[in-house]
Amino acid sequence: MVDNNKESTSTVRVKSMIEKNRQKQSFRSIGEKAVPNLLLGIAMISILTTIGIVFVLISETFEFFNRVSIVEFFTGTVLRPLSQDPKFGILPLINGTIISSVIAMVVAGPIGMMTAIYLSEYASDKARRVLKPVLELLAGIPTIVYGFFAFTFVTPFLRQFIPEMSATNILAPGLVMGVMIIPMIASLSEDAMNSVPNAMREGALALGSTKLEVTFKVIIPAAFSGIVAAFVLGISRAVGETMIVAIASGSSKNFTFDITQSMQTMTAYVVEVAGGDASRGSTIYYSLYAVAMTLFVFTLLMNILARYIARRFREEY
Amino acid sequence: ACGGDDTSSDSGTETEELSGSVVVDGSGTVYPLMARIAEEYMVTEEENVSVEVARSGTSAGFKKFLAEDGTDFNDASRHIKEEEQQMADDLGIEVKELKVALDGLTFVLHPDNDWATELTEQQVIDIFKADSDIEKWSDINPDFPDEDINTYGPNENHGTYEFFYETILEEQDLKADANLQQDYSTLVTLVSEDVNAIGFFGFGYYVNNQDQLQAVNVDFGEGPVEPSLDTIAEDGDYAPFTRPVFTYLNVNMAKEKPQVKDYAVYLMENVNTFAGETGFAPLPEEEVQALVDELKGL
Amino acid sequence: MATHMTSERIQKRMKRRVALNKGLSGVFLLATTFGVFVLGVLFYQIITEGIPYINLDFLTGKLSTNAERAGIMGAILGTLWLMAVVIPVTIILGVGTAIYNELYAKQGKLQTIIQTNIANLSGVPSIVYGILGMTIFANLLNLGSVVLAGGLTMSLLVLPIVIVSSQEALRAVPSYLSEASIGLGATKWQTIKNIILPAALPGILTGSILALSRAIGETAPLVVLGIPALLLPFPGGLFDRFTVLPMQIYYWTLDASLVEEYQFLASATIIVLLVMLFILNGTAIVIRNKFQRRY
Amino acid sequence: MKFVTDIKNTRQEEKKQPTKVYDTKDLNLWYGNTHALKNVNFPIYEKEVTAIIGPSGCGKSTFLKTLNRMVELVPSVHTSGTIEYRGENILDPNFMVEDLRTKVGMVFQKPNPFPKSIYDNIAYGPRIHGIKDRKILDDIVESSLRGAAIWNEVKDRLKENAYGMSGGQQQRLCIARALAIEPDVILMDEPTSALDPKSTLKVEELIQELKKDFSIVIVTHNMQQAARISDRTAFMLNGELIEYDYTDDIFQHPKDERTEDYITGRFG
Amino acid sequence: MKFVTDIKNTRQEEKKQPTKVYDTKDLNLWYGNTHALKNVNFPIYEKEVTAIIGPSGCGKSTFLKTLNRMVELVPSVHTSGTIEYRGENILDPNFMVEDLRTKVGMVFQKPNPFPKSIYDNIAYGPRIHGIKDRKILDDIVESSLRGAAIWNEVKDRLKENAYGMSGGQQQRLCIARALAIEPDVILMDEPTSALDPKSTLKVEELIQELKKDFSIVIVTHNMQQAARISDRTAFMLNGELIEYDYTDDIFQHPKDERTEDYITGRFG
Ligand SMILES: Nc1ncnc2c1ncn2[C@@H]1O[C@H](COP(=O)(O)OP(=O)(O)OP(=O)(O)O)[C@@H](O)[C@H]1O
Ligand SMILES: Nc1ncnc2c1ncn2[C@@H]1O[C@H](COP(=O)(O)OP(=O)(O)OP(=O)(O)O)[C@@H](O)[C@H]1O
Ligand SMILES: [Mg+2]
Ligand SMILES: [Mg+2]
Ligand SMILES: O=P([O-])([O-])[O-]
Repeated sequence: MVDNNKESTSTVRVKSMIEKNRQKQSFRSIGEKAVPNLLLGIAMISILTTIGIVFVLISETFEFFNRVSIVEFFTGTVLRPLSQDPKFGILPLINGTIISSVIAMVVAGPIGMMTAIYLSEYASDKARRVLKPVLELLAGIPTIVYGFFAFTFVTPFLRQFIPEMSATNILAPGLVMGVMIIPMIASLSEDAMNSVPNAMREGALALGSTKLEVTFKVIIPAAFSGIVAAFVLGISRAVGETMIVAIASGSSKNFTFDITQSMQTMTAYVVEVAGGDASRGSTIYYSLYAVAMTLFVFTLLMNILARYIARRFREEY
Repeated sequence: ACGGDDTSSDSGTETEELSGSVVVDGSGTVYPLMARIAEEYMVTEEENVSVEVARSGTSAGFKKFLAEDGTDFNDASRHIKEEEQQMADDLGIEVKELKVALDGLTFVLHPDNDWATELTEQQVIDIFKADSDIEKWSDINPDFPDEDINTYGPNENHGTYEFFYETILEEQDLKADANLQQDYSTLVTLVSEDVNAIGFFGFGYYVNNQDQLQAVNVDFGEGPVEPSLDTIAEDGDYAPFTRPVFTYLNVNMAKEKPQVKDYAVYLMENVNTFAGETGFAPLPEEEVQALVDELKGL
Repeated sequence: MATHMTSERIQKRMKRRVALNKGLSGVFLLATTFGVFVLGVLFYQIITEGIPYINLDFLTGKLSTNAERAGIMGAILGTLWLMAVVIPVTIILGVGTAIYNELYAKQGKLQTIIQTNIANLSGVPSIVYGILGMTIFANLLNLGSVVLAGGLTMSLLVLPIVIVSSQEALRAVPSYLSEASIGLGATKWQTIKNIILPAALPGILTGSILALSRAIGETAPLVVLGIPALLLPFPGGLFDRFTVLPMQIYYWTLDASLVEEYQFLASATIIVLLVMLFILNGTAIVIRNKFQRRY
Repeated sequence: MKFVTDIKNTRQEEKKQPTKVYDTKDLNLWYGNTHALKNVNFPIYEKEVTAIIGPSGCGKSTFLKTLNRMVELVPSVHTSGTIEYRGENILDPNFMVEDLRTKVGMVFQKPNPFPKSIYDNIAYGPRIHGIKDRKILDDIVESSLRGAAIWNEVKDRLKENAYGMSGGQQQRLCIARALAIEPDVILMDEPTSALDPKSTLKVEELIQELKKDFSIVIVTHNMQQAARISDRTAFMLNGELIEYDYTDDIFQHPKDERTEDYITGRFG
Repeated sequence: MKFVTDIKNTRQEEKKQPTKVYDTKDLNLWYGNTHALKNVNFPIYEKEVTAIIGPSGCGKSTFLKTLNRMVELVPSVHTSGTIEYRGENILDPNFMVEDLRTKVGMVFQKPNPFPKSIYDNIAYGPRIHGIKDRKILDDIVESSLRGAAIWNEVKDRLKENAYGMSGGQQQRLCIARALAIEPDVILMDEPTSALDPKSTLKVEELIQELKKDFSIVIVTHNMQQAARISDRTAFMLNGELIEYDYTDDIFQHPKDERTEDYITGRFG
């Protein structure tokens, strides 16, 4: 079954050809050396830009705090950047940011979680194949569209039930932001639940558990860190969301807790100021960096926290 | 964009075909008028010149105008301020003020508001002023609803704010809870959906939204005056709240870039044509013609 | 062994447990369809408002202050130009960095820090990138709000996403494939070029397309860059001023108080933007399915 | 290997047919279009160890999982035929699987404790069945762990996570977990294949112990193991039950040629 | 089982010691802190089949992968001792691994064809070594596929993707791929463990054929297989080489008790 003639003829040829090629194969060593260096160069660009981001933010923020005391910035409840007598208290923005994020999470948390449970534990393959792309679609819609939706549809709709609600308010964008975040929470939590080995499910089912018990007593505890990480990332996303609030929550710098009123978030402040007066050198210009830096640090901390939780509390199975 | 073929050589007025860009920023009040003219210019006159119109507000616009490589025009709903003029001098920018039209500062209400449609000048001022006795509608007249008055207006980026603050309030502070916004559209929506609202902005934003808003007829001492193109015109009855609106030209740019000068001339030749349709009262022809001649001479 | 599992008790409970399971599974399904429902409402609203305004003139016309004449060709071209910058920059930088990180870099503390940093950057709000773009491209390099500045800003924004997803795609190539190649005496780069990259390509493409669609839909960074509200000429090069579909939607939403029809133009523009995104995402899904791992 | 010979002796004595726990009749099972079990007829007797052997993919695990309907977790599965458990057909869709699985415990190839404490692992089953009383739970935990011959090793660390234990301990913990709800039958799918020789020996001894109280079905790929611990052995091939008999007979006088081929190591 | 006996005969005749291809001396290997190979001394002879057996985790694959330095793909690996291949110490950091791996082919446990056409799979090796000529490549593809006894099955579908083949065909394709660069030694890591009995037989027959031209080292967990096809067998346990001898001797008169325990199925 082995054609020996054929093989022996080519044996001599191939072996020696390879041998010969190997001698003169400097071209390979060039590729071997050049490519990693080229790639290193490219990687350095990426890495340097990331360092650049931090550097720009820090240096300009520093300039801002030369002009406005850091204490006033972080404790002031009055934000009047454009006034003759400007005040740069960031608390109204932080307040607006927290409130909108809380509203978003109140929507996205439970619904996202239940969606994850359904997709991971209950849905048939077919249902999952239909529902997941729809959720992905929801996640892929540009936020400007959500902003438009919040402003032209959700607010007018809500005002039928809450007549005293303002035309720009934090509630509608918060709710819409929640819808936007559902897919993220759902899919990350589902990933976490999916990565609990089937052996756990089988073990529990074999003891006579219902699916519900398996989910709540075994799967969710086992995937808990992943689920918490999903929530933290969801919050971070809500905090960083810009266009929905910029369009639908107006630009009042009220320090209030009334969710039917207009409030401004950190992100919306940046849009307002940069869209209007962003001429270099003014204090208000530098305030952009201070706010952006606050946002950056906040989301960074959230991301690190999420990562830490996911790693530190990862169950070993 | 498409460049190449010589489309304007037959017009005879120019020796060379113009291209390049003209950058306009500034007043949101004047924006509709300026955008309208810019579009007309690009569509009918100079295809290859790009006139970009932004509207970050008068004050914000001046900051972009008074900078190296700044904008070519700055639309303004108030006069240039002394410190701004000073800055221009420091930078060596020669600034030319072009008065383009008249605008009436209009106070607007929710359409269902049937009590405050006529107010005196003083009442209007008291409603917005920081330390006044008027907090509720009923503070003006016990027959009015016992509800808080919600005040709205453009933020400090805007000339409209400054005109109101400097000329009408005579530099007394606005109420601290006044809802000041960057975008006029937001203001329109806010007022149109708040029965207890009163807001102010240029006449143009009112005429375009008459179905959602009603204007306050202001009594300057001789009976209530409704703001309209006629009353806000020069020497009209609405005069106390009428203000000229401008665009400021960077003359250095006009000298440097032929398209800027050309556009400036076109602009002044056509302002009166488009003023009415965008909600402004036109200026006397002679006044405009004088500016056209000055510009041609640059 | 003592008996604790007395049968009647367990039987009684069992029925309750099974019923509860059934009931809640319905609730979970309901929650899952909530997203679908909202999507439906959103589409319904946008389509009923926007469809009547979509016609050839709208798609190919220039911008105008007159709602009847307004067209979005400029914004469509601007979006395409933006892609023309974002695609090469992110693919070269993103995939190059991913290959280096995943296949060449020595694992160590520094590498971990870099990896974490990149992953964290993908969670930084887009508005922060806008500020960065404004500082570097508009202010320092004095590019103004031109295609190149917008494109580079967007590239920065999606770069971490491309890097992370490409690294994942590279990692997903089973090690036995590269082992087979190395076992034949292939060098590292030969293995990468001939085996790993082709196998990871669908994953890399899918990730890149999704990142690209993110770049197309983003608005906030461009607002910060100061895109003008009225811009008639079509962009024709990297140094031309431009606008994109989301900016057009933004301005028309804001200006709905100036001219009522602007809201409908915004809806029509949203439809165009969504169609573009669906085509892109659809392509990603097709690629993912067609080249689904055959190993 | 003392205990092995002991068993063989007892086994001979018991050759009077005991009660059937399960009676499988004409069972067919498909995964989608794959016909994984073909006309299987397979009784299982009370308080015996029944071993199932056969090459990889022959359907051993599938059959085992059919006995507590865990096989249904694969959505494409469908079956024909009947499996009677204590006289009731468990394949009847109205049969409540939770009930069945409470009575039929299962031990898997890879030890799969829950990522909880040792105590909570054992208490899991009783708790879902509504037993909340701490004293009773303590009782159950202790007796189950004793039953699985692991009490002495873990009694001082009941609060520790189960994943801190060795593989062999984990497997015995899983057996204890199954014992905690006092099953009637215990199904085991290659329970020692992930274990080292010493742990294997312990589990094998344990199975011998458990036989006194439970009926045990065990799948194994280790023929020596089947020979050591089972009373009866079934040989499967390609989804068919080729031969089923007393273990001694199967290993010493296989009737089917394929059984012989397999036992002598011609394939696998 | 005709061919098995045939081989046994030839093997006896060959008992004159042939040339050593490899000579491993005092090899130690660590994965990080795990000491995976302990003082291994292990010669490998030309044109013989050397089998390595031992329980899971004993270091069989690790040793095999050390022979072509593939083990270095795990970054934490470090070694001591020497492995001489044809007189040169391949563990010397200056030794060019690509060279070594060109001469030492490898076949893995799971068939791992590239996701390319059958033709391109075979041509891959020659191509990376600079052979571009289409005619020569055609030649190589044919002779390698013939050498791996699969030519007739695939000659009409050379352009088709390799993943359309059965597992057994894929494994022979992988062998053909290794043959295409005409190695000196072929290392095989449980090459039949993922295959059905029929394909296993084919591959075993092929190994017998290949022995004429190549030196073969094969790791297997199937002792019958080692007995059937190898000339010498090494038994490893916990990273140590316990016993290494002619296959007949190992299986019939193991010197070490642990070897005997393993061969008689006491563990694994
Ligand atoms: N989830 C599944 N989907 C489709 N086919 C399956 C599935 N599980 C098993 N099969 C098929 O059913 C047949 C029997 O599989 P089963 O797992 O019962 O074999 P086994 O005897 O337990 O093998 P092993 O010894 O490898 O565990 C095999 O052909 C297998 O490919
Ligand atoms: N990449 C690795 N990193 C760390 N330890 C490893 C790695 N690969 C193998 N080991 C360890 O080295 C030892 C030997 O493993 P090896 O894979 O060589 O065993 P084997 O005899 O081939 O086993 P099997 O029969 O299961 O394939 C084991 O203890 C294993 O845990
Ligand atoms: Mg199995
Ligand atoms: Mg191995
Ligand atoms: O936008 P303004 O006209 O108020 O500056």
